[in-house]
Formats: sequence, C-alpha cells, structure tokens
Amino acid sequence: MTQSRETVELGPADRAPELVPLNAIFATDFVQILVPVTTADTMTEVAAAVAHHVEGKRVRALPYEKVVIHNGRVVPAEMTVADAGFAPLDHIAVEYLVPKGVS
Amino acid sequence: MTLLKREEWQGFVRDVDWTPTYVDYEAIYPEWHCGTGKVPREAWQGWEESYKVSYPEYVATQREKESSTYAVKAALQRSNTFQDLDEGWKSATKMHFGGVALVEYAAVIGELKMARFGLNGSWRNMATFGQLDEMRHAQITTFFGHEFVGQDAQYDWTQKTFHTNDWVPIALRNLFDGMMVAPNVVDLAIELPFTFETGFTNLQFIALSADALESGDVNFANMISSIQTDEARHSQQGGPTMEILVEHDPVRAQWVIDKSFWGSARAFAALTGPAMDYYTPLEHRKQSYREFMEEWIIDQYIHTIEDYGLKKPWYWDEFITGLDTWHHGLHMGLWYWRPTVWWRPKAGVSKDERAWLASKYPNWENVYGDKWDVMIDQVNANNVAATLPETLPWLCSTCHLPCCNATPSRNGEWKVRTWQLDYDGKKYHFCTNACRQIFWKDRDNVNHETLIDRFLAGQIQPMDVGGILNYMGMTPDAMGDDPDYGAWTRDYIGRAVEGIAAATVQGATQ
Amino acid sequence: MNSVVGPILRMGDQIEEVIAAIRDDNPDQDIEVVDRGSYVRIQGHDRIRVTQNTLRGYLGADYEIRSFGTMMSSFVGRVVNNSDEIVWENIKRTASPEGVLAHD
Amino acid sequence: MTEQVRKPRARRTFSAFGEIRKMPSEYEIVTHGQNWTTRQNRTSAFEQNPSSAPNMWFKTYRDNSALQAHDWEQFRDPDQYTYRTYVNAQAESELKVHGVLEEYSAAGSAAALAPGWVETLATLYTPSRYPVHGFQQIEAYIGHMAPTSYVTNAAGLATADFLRRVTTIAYRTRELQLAQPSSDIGTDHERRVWETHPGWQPARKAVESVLATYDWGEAFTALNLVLLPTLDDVLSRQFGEIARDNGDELTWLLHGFLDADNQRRNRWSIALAEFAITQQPTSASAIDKWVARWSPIADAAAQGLATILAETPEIPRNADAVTAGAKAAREGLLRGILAPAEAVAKVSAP
Repeated sequence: MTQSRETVELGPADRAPELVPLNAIFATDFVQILVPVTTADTMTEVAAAVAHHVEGKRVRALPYEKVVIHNGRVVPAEMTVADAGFAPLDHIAVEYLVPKGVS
Repeated sequence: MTLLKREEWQGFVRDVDWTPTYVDYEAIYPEWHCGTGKVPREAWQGWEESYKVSYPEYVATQREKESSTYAVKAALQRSNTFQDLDEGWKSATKMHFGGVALVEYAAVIGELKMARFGLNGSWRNMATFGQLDEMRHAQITTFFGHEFVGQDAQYDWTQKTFHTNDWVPIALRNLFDGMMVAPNVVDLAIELPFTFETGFTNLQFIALSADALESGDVNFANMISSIQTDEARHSQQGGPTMEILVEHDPVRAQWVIDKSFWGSARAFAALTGPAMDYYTPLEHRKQSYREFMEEWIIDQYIHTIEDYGLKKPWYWDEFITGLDTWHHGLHMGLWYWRPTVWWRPKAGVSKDERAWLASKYPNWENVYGDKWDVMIDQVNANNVAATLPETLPWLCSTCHLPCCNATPSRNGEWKVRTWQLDYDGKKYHFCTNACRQIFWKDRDNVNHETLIDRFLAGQIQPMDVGGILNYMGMTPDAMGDDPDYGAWTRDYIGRAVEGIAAATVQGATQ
Repeated sequence: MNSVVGPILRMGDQIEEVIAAIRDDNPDQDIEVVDRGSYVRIQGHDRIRVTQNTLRGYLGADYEIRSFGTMMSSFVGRVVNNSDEIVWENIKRTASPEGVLAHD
Repeated sequence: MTEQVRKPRARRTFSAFGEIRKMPSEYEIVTHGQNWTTRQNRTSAFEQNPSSAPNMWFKTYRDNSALQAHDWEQFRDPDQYTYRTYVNAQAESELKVHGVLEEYSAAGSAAALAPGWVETLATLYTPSRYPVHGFQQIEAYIGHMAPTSYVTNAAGLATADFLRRVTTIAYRTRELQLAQPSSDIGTDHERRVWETHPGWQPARKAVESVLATYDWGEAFTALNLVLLPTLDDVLSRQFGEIARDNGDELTWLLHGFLDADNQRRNRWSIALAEFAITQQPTSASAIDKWVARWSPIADAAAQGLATILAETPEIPRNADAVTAGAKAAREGLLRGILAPAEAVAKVSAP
C-alpha cells in the first residue's frame, strides 16, 4: 500500500479511552489492589473506583473528600488519568483529605 | 554369631566415587547441575553425614513407622472423630493436604537430583534415602487426604491443588520449584534439607501437631509428626554441604540461606500462620504462631546457622516486624478472597478470639481490628455481599502472595506501603522490601508472571470474577466460604453502625 | 560456650522411658524436659547421649537403637550415631564424628 | 412410596481420575498425577521463566525426548508398588539376607574359600560397588526426569534397590577382608581394579557413557533395557552360578535374593517400553535406535567381565559362553517388546 494518507497526530484527549490498570492502596486498607481505570477518568472518578472496593467494606467511610496521590504528589481532582500521565501498573494511593484539627 | 556392626562396613557404602576417564568429569557432573562454584572439587571428598543410616536399618525402621501410622488411621476410621472436628480445624487440614501433598513430591524430584548429581557418594546415598522418604510423605499425605473426599469435596484438592492455576499453588510452585528442584545441588541441599527441613517444616509438622492433638485430630497429629522423623534424618544432607560451602564461599552460603529463608517465611506466614492463630479453635491453641516461630525458627534455626558461621539475614528487622503482621494480613486476604481457596476460612475474630490475639500481638487491634469491625458490621447488616471481592489483590512479583503487610509510621499509624521497581521497561510491585531486593539480586530466576500479569495480559478470559475462578480451577463444590458467620459477628449485634457504605447496606439482599 | 542440645520426641508411649534413659546416661547433666503435648523437648548442654544398653533396660532387651528414629522428629545441635549410642552435641566442632573407615 | 430426593452423588475419589466406575487402587491413589511439572496446560515445567535453564533442560531432555506417549498418566507398574509395599517387602527380604549372612558367618565359610575364588571375588565382586553406584545414579536421573510420577516412583524404588546392592557388597567386602586378611579385599584395591583392570574397562566406559546421556528416554533405554539386562546376567545370574560351582553358596544365595529387585525393574521397564510404543508408535523407532546404539557397548562390557570369569575362578566358565548368555538374556527380555513394525501395524489397524 503506497497511497499516501494524511495522518494527524492525535492528542490524548482525542483518542478513545484506554484501560489503565493501577496498583492502588486505599487509606488504611490492609492490601494493595488491582483497579482498572481509563485515560478519560478524572481523579475524582479514580478515587471513587478505588474506594468502591474498600470504603465501608474494610475501611470505615469518612465524610471527607478523597484525593489521589501519584509519585508522592496529590493530583488535582479534575485532572484526567491521561493528563496526569498515569502509566499502566503505576501505583496510586487514595487518601481522605481530613480537615485540620480532626483526628 | 551376630552381624557385623554398621561402623565396620559402612565406609565401603560411602566410598563409591571414582575418576571417570572415558567421559569428562564435567560431562558427568555438569557445573550447571552441580554448582561447585568456588569450592575446589576435592573439598567434597570431606563431605560426611553425622547421622548415619544403612539400607537394612532404613527399611526395618520405616516399616515400623508405616505400620504404626496406618494402624492409628485404621483404628480412628471406625470412630466418629472426623465428624466431631471443628470446621476451622478441618480447614487447617484441608489447607495442609492441598498445600503439602504434592510439595512432598517436588521434594522427591529434588532428592533424586541430589542422588544423581550430589558431589560425594555418601551424599548421593543420603539423597537416595531422602527421595524414598519424600515418596512416603507424598503418598501418606495423599492417601490420608483421600479418605475424606467422600465426605467433603474440598479434600479433592489434596491431589488437585498443584494442577491448577489458583494463586496459592502458583505462589508455592514458584517458591518450591525455585528451591527444591531447579537449583544446582549445592544450593538445593542448603535450601531444601537445611533451611526448609531443619527450619520451617518443624513448624508445620511438629508445632502444628500440638494444635492437632489438642483439637482431637490424633490421626493427623500422628501422621505429620511421623513424617518429620524422616526429615530429621535426611535433612542431614544440609549440614555437611553447608560446612564445605561456608569454608570456601561464605558469601554464597549466606545468600542462599537468606533467600530461601525469606521465601519459606513468606509461605509459612500464609499457610501455617492462619491455621494456628485463626482456624484452630481458641481453646485448643497451644501457642501462637509467633511463639512457635520464636521457638522453632528464631531460637533453634538461627542458632544453628550462627553455629555454622553465618549471620542473621540482612533483612532481619523487617522479618521480625513481620511476625506481628504478615500472617494476620494474609489471613484477612484468604478470608476476603475466600471463593479462591479450597477450605472454609473462618474469620476467628469473636470477642474472645480478639482478646487472645491482642494478648499475643499487642498491635493487633490497632492494625486489624478496625477492618474486621467494618466487615462484622456488614455481616450484621445482612450484607455479606460487601465482604466479597470484586477485584484481585495485588500479588507480589517475588513471593506471589498478596501485598498486604502493614508497617508502622512515625506517627504510630500502620499502613501498607508500596515497594516498586522499574526493570527492563516494566514496573514491578512487591509486598516487602526484601522481596524487592531478592527480585533484583535474582531477577533472571524469580522474574515470573504473577496472576495479575496473566490477567492483564489477557490470558484469563472472560476478565471477570467468573473467568478468574475458572482459570484457577475453582468449582462450586470446593469454593471456600466462611463456615459460620455468626460465630464471630454475634458478639457485636446491635452496636451502632457507622461508616459502612450506606448504599450497599440499603441494597443488601443477603 | 554452653549451648542447649538434645532430641525432640513426638507423641508416643515410650517418652517417659526415654527421658529416664537419657537421665541415666548423662549423670552429670541436669536434663530439662519441655512438654508441649504432641512433642517433648529433652535438652542438656553441649553434649548428651543415650545408649542402646540403657534404652534396653527401659524398653526391653530386644530394643534396637535404630528404632529411636521413629520417635525423634527433630533435634537441637548435631546428632551423631553409631550402633551403640546416639549423641547430640554442639554443631561447632573440630573432631571427626565417627571412627576411621574400616579400610583406612 | 416416599419420594426419593436425588442428591448429587458424593465424590468417591479424586476428580483427577475422571468419571470412573471402578474405585482406583491404593497404588493409583497415591501415585497418580503427583509430579506437578508434568501437569496439563503448563507453559513450562517450572513456575519460572519459560526460557530459564532448568525449563530448557526439561523441555529438551524430557518433553521433547523421542520416547513419547500421549498420556503418560495411564502407565501402571505391573507390580503396583507403593512406598509402603516396598519397605514391607524389602524389610522382609533383608531379614532373609541377614539370616543367611549369619548362618554362613557362623560356619566360617568366608575363611574356607579357595584362593582362585577369593581372587575372583576381589576382582569381580567387591569392586562392583562402583558400577552399581553408577547404576544408582543413572536410575535416579531417570526418576528425576520421568514424564509421570508412575515412572518416577518405580525408578526411585529401583534407585534404592541399587543402594541395597551396594550395601550388601560392602558388608561382604568387610567380611571377606576379615576372613581373608592376605587378600587385597577392602583396600584401595577395589577402586584400582574398577579404574584399571582390563576386564572392567568396557563396563566402566558403558557406565560413564550412560551417566553422560541426558535424554531421559535414551538414558532409560540404555540402562534399563540394554545395559542392566546384559550385566545382570553376568554379575548376578552367571556369577551366582559360578560361585556355587566354586563352593561359595552364600554368594549364590544372596544373588538369588537380590535378583528379585532386578526382575521387578525388568517388569516395569518392559511394560513402560510397550506402553510408549502402543500409545505412540514413533517411540518404537526411538527405542530401536537406542537399543542398536547401546547393545554393542553392553556386549563389550559383558565380554570384559567374561574374561575374568574365564580366568580367575578355580572352576571357570568359558568367556564366549558368558558373553553369549548375557546377550541372549537381553534379547530374550527385549523380545517381549513389540517389534517396531508390528507396533505400527497394531496401532494403525482399523
């Protein structure tokens, strides 16, 4: 096939969501778990996906916002997996954002 | 007139090495199988077992052992002992039969390797007895497990376990292939007879027999303690090999010990730990797993390796800290992922049991109590479904067991941490720092696909719980479940329930 | 260096007799017994022994020392045996465990 | 009539036996599918990198051996030996061995042997602990590599049988050393004879060559189907007969007891060859090829030993007769195996 076809380099946002399996630990849970997310998921959705397996099942649900920590940094809630640059098999932690003064 | 004493003639049985000339020595004793390494070939001439046995003594003594073990079995077969045993204890035996029978057979294959490639005639003779012993253990364990197949389908896993891709046998095959069959015979003699048989099997075969006897399972106690009498003899292959290796290559000796000790410690935390501290009925527990570990491993085994001139392994602090956590985390994992095991794991966390756990493990409530409390509340809210898994635990790339080891933080909080490694373009995860270190040092050998890797590579289809159970060979009649949810939850009925997922509580139908 | 050595015997009918025999054969030692139900630790220090003759005194004239193997599920130290006795000793040693070979 | 509630039938045995009507025997229960490295649907023998050295070894020398069967788990040892059967039988047999050893020792028979016969014992019998130990090593390898636990167990027990034989030789070496102090027996003489005596060299060459043969099917064929049937005839049957001719009844009796081990090994070895050929006709040509390769080596070994038997004893035996007897013994045994062409015809027949 030699016919030339114009190809456009697509950005992450243009592609169909791809599966990104992650290694996740939820708060004080006892075990690392496998949690599949997609490149289109926001951190809020990622945190919920992880919490689904643990929160209220092994770890008491707390009425606080949950944040995703990747490579030691909290990733903004609205950022997507693609934008945050999560690669398959990356590790994330999901923690409650406990207000100061609460223990 | 009586027969000549063994000491008069056994030297001839032991003196059977010769110098080959028609074929190169290397062709008969390939370095890859023999692993002499830095040890000069002639050093092996000094190999001598201290606890000696001859063929006629062997068959006479083993006949006595076999007839008494089978006699106890026959006597108890006519009683109702089995029906009267606690479900938890039965689970300990199912775990044992399925987790041990074919491991004994792997040891047959390993002993045969030493019987062929061992570097001294008397070593090869000892291994010849060793393979017979292991054949006995494989057969007796298989046969005793078979007896219960008709009463409980989970005993089918006595023979079946290692033919499946269940995560437990994957982990154990990975460990035992790597320490019992695949290594060169020098490493093998230190990993199997020395580390495993003078160290860890004491825990499962002698220490556990104390719990078995207390639990009323005389037959099982008798079988496992009889098995260990063979180990006590043929494990003597380890000592002389160790002495020679330590003299010529102590660094290698230390590494081989360290690696196999760690792998064994991980596996026993998964199998022996829960059996002792959770499945054995509270009133029948002789000591805690930690106490048995202190008695058999820390006092006895470590003393032994120090006497041979080696040191405690480099990861000693991590190991000691793990005595308070590994098996508790693994127990929770075995319970939570109970559809994947061939026994009925009992949670074992009633108030009395928790009081016992807290007395033996002062941090237990702090690390595990809160999680069990959430699960108890779910069960009491009639929502057992919330205690069933919908994803896989992450499995360690070295030990293949769930990554579930909490460690303390400076602020006193116990948390599971991540231990990662980027190697050859791939990211690996581990349960502990030492598993990561072992992987790195031994990366070409231990680097093997975990169940997670297989799942993500699409080898398991369909990619859901049903597909995974099917891949694991799990069938409905053998699938594990808690034998009695009420036993450990009824103490807490009526307490205020907060922080369990509200939606699932409302939607509960169980 | 003074360290614990000795056999660990599994459940059985002859434990008391064996303990008595070991005490007889080691008159200078205070033999300690730790009973854990299905197994019993019998321990002395540095070096203890038991002989076929003494065992026969307790277990019958036809008792053969090789049968000790049916009871001993583990041991502490190094075990050295011959047709007449079994010895448990410190692992650290200098001497050869058994006599010279017959043809040396 | 009350309505019968049909419960699913309780399992009677391991699911590994499939849906069978007949209850498996104790032998089958404790022997079946014990070696997980031979399990179905494995990617490699060992749970490690498929390309690791141990995996490649097993793939090359076991899984890809020319000796093949489509389902090795169907093989059965004709004697159906378990560990328990084995130690019971051997403990019993050793009692008999001890009985005759005591009896002949009491009669002072070792001191009364004729000089030529003592020399024969010193040249052929006491040095034989070396080759028998070599057999023990090779048999262990066959067990280590076998494609089913049914074969591993049979080979493992046969390995122990060789240790038994070495033990008996060792005992008699000491006894002869005491009774015949002016002989070389029980010195470094045995090893020297084994390593340098012209009569032993073809046998040593054979043992060393099989030791360095790593394809499990070829190792099995070379040792159990060729070398042992040949040398058993010389070292056991004929040597026993010649011993009796020379007034050494004890040797004759002992060989009689220990030959039961050889016969048991022959039974399962022949059964194994027949099984492989019936299941996979190409196994016949593999066995045929290996038998052809190893037979001259075994014959040369027998011939070397025959020269000793023809020269040293007071009452010798003709060397050609010894060699021919050994060859005939092997051929007689192998005649039990289907000829390759026959096997192919049998399997491919409609």
